[in-house]
Amino acid sequence: MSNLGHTIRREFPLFNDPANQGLVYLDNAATTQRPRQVVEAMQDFYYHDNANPHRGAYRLAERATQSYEDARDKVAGFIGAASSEEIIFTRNATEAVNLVAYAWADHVLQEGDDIIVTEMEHHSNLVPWQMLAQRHHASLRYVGFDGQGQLQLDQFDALLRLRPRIVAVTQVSNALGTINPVAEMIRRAHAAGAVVVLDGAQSVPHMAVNVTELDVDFLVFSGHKMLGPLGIGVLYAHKRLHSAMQPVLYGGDMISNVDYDHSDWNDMPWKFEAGTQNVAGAVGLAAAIDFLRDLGMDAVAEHDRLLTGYALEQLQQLDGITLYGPRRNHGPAISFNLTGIHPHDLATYLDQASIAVRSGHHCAQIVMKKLGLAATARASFYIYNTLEEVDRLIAGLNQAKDYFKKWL
Amino acid sequence: MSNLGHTIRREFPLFNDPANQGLVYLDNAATTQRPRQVVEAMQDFYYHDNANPHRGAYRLAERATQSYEDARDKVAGFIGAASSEEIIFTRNATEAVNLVAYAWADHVLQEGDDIIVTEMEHHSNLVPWQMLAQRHHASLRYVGFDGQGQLQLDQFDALLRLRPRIVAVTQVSNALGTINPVAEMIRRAHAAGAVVVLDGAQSVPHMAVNVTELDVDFLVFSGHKMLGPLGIGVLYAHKRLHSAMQPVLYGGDMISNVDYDHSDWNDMPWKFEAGTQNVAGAVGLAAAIDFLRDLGMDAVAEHDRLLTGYALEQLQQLDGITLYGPRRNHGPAISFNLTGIHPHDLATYLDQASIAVRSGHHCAQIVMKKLGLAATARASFYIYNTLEEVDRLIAGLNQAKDYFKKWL
Amino acid sequence: MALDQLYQEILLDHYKQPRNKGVLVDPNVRLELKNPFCGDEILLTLRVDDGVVTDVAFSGHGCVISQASASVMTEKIKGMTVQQVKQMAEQFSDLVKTGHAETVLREGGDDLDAFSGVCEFPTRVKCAMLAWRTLLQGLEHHEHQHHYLDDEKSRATD
Amino acid sequence: MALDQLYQEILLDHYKQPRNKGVLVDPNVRLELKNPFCGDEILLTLRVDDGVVTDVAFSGHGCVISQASASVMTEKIKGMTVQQVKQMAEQFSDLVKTGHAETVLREGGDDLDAFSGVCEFPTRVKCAMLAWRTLLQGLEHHEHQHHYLDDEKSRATD
Ligand SMILES: Cc1ncc(COP(=O)(O)O)c(C=O)c1O
Ligand SMILES: Cc1ncc(COP(=O)(O)O)c(C=O)c1O
Repeated sequence: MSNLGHTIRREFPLFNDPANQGLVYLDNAATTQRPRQVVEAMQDFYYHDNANPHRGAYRLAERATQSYEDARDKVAGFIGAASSEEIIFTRNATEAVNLVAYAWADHVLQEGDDIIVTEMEHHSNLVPWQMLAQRHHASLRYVGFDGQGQLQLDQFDALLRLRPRIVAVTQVSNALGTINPVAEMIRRAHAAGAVVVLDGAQSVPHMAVNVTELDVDFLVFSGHKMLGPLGIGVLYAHKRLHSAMQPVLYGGDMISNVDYDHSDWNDMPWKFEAGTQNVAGAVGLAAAIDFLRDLGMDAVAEHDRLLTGYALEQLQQLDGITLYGPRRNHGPAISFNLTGIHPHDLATYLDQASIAVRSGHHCAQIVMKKLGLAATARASFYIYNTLEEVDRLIAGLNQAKDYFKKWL
Repeated sequence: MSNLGHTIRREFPLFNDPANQGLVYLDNAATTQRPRQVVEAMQDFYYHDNANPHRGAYRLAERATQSYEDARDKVAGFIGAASSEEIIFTRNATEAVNLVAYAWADHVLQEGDDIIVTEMEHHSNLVPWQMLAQRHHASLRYVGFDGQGQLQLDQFDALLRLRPRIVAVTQVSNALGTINPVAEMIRRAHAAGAVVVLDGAQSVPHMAVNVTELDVDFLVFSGHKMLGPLGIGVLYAHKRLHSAMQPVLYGGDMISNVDYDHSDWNDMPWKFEAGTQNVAGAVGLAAAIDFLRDLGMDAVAEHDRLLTGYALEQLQQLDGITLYGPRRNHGPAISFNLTGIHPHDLATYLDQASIAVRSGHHCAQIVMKKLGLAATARASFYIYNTLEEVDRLIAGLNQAKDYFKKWL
Repeated sequence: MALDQLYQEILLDHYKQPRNKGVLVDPNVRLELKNPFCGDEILLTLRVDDGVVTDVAFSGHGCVISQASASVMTEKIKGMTVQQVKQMAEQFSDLVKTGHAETVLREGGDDLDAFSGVCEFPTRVKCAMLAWRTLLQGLEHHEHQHHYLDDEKSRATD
Repeated sequence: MALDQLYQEILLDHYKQPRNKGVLVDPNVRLELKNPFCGDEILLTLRVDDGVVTDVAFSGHGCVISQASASVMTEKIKGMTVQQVKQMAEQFSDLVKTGHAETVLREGGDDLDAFSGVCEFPTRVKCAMLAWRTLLQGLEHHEHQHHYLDDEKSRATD
């Protein structure tokens, strides 16, 4: 198990590039690398089956359509959706959240309604709701988190008493590493009559997520954070919401009939996919799912846990470190700071040692405000990382402390 | 010159696939095939430079950012934009039109305003305006076309007297093959105080288009119709419009500051690019532009003209054929019907002879209504097509006539 | 040649002399559907009395496959119960997708069998199914309405 | 080591003992900017009298590069004309992007030269430029306002 990182690395050509020799890539929460299986699946599509899907009466177009719809079926299976109709392809998780806001929420929200988010949301699952609230004079309410980065569920319960229309919450935080008890939260939200939008950008890549078991209303995630290509994301929309959803982007396949003064729409899910779609992206995402399934999502989660546990243990021993987020049950993104070293300077130092970590607010400025910080450094792991790489990180941090000593 | 198709074909692996042996691909108005240079550019990005752009303080992220912004510069140069700020990456042309509607038009349109479109628009440059008009109780007005598929400019002039807010027009029709006099139309529209949205989906791939010379306000096009990848498109927005444009999708890079109750936006063009972008797609589009520039857009246009001219000449000689669109100055998409053979049956027959043509309404149902048709067959050419392939098409049509004789 | 498997003589017959072409004067089921990708349209009118299809007609335009399929369908379903119709639709769908079909269709006989070649032409499955999809949706609306009326009635007598 | 080129001793000095840190009591130029990608913030206050920067202060927080750059900048521009400041900003931008700079900067002297190592770290260019971008935008607003006031005045005397 601890060897997963070693054995699997070979499949990722980026790590074999001489220019990236010795690279310790620890920015997986931002985007992952791609195994050759994913890139080759896209290449195969372009070199053998490429055509504009859905509309051609010739065989090549049929193969393209099949590739696209097979990818949709694969996504549906991967997250346990009841039907492929519930899978809408988007550009990324961000667009998927916005689509929920424009396609559904704009049609049901009323003045004075409440929308619940949490203080640990990524901007992508926060600002769309902020703007929605502004458009409808609705109230945006925040569930806070405690010193361990855990959501304050008593606040959540109190807010549910307002009978909010929408609850938008992330399953795993990219800034704190918190894994939220979303199954329970969904149950309570539903009991209060709310519709739940789950941000799976950091969960779907790392653990088995089953929308039917969760009984979630909407789930969003991005292909590029789970070995898949850039430019493809997913909105899962439970069938019960379909009739209340209206198209947002118009043109191309999403249409069934156009007349001079009005038009009619195609069926789900195509009515939300306007214009020529990123078929190669969907094909690449399907290949990524195959890759992850071959490993098994439990093995993926186990590897994350191994690395994260070891990293937390080692990091804690560094003098002058502050770790943000939970002590236990920590997701694979670890935010921290070293006293007196700005995370930006730290990242530059580590980069010179070929260690790629993120520094900044991680698109979670509310988290930073709450912690009274401008920025943190963040190391985030995935299947190709190894325990030795964690050691490299720790060594790098020790050297950085030494280097910046005189700046303190 | 007449050999361009032959020499260039080698660079397109799809044509070398045994499964596609002898394939005559004549559905280029729907999507083109990709040269290996484009697919390899994307692969190179994934295998050497992949990271989440804009936000990382490490070198890999810097290379990713550079790749993305270089691609933007290349697009700007290709269409003669004054600055890269004017280039917004989208998923496709369809999304780009919708973005104009939501980001700009929704903020300036007033009840009773007029919007001019033409009867030959693709649904993607029609339905967004139809819906915009519905939202604002504005009037959508159509410029008709004559028996030769030419816009009726006298109608256009008459409509301009209403001092419309918006004129949306395609430069080249995908359904009729008409090449519209857009330079002159833009001049007249500006004189009437209108803002012009130009649909370049069928022009940018086929001819030199210079936004500065045209002085156009907005231009949209898709990468996949010009040798580039699926999942990447472009909105050119003239600088003079920027201050009136508001973001549509929220989250990720498009933000500069987030607070509990409000947020501020990043600068142009990023403020319209929410979430992680399709960097590989942009890189692939840049490679496609390099490929086209190496050929020279004049050579591309010349090759189109050669094939289109020859095809029209040959098609005219077929008994029972009806050709739609202009007699002369015809773009590289040719719509036609054979008496008594439904285009869908015709496409199936041709497909059996490995000739891929499109049949249907080509997402231009108003054109079909106007012509009193349900559908046409369409052959559309690009740089890798040859005169021999036109001969194959003609032979195929003759055989089809023979095959379906008894069904007449 | 595969093409001859698609364009069988029986289809030719139905295409040239479509059965039940037109519009019923007094239908209680009426639905128009469009194949969004080729523009083909069909208008189906039916009379369903006591759960049995007593009359049916189709109009519209389209390719050989969609027109012949509509013609064959109207011929087959007349006199059938709604239940039987639904079963046949499912079997027909299997047939055009896979080339094989179950027993009910066997009883339906030769004219339906003539669509077994469609499975080699996946892009044409939609054409073959257009009339049947219209039929199923029309019947669904009808049942809905029916139930609704029943409900109204029962509530009225409450 | 390239890192030592970035983190030069002179920067250390400015970072540990920032010059002109604080907020002016009576500024006529005031602007706050944020580096959206790292969260660094700077608040710049200036007095510009008759086209000359007579006083300046900065506050905020950020990395070594952005803080040292702000400190050096405030030291350099005091006493300069707005025109000179703009020229220097351009030169400085060249310096941090390419490692080379033109004559004006030479006259500016050693402390600015210490930023020549930034060019090896493209992701840090934004840090080095933050204070200067804020300055330029602040001056632009000021001029705008100024012109506007001038216009008002001339209209008033018309
Ligand atoms: C004239 C025209 N406009 C717009 C589009 C839409 O392009 P896309 O599907 O790439 O968004 C097309 C392509 O079908 C087109 O031909
Ligand atoms: C929790 C979370 N939500 C949403 C997103 C947005 O993903 P994308 O940029 O792919 O749209 C991210 C990625 O940064 C994330 O970490």
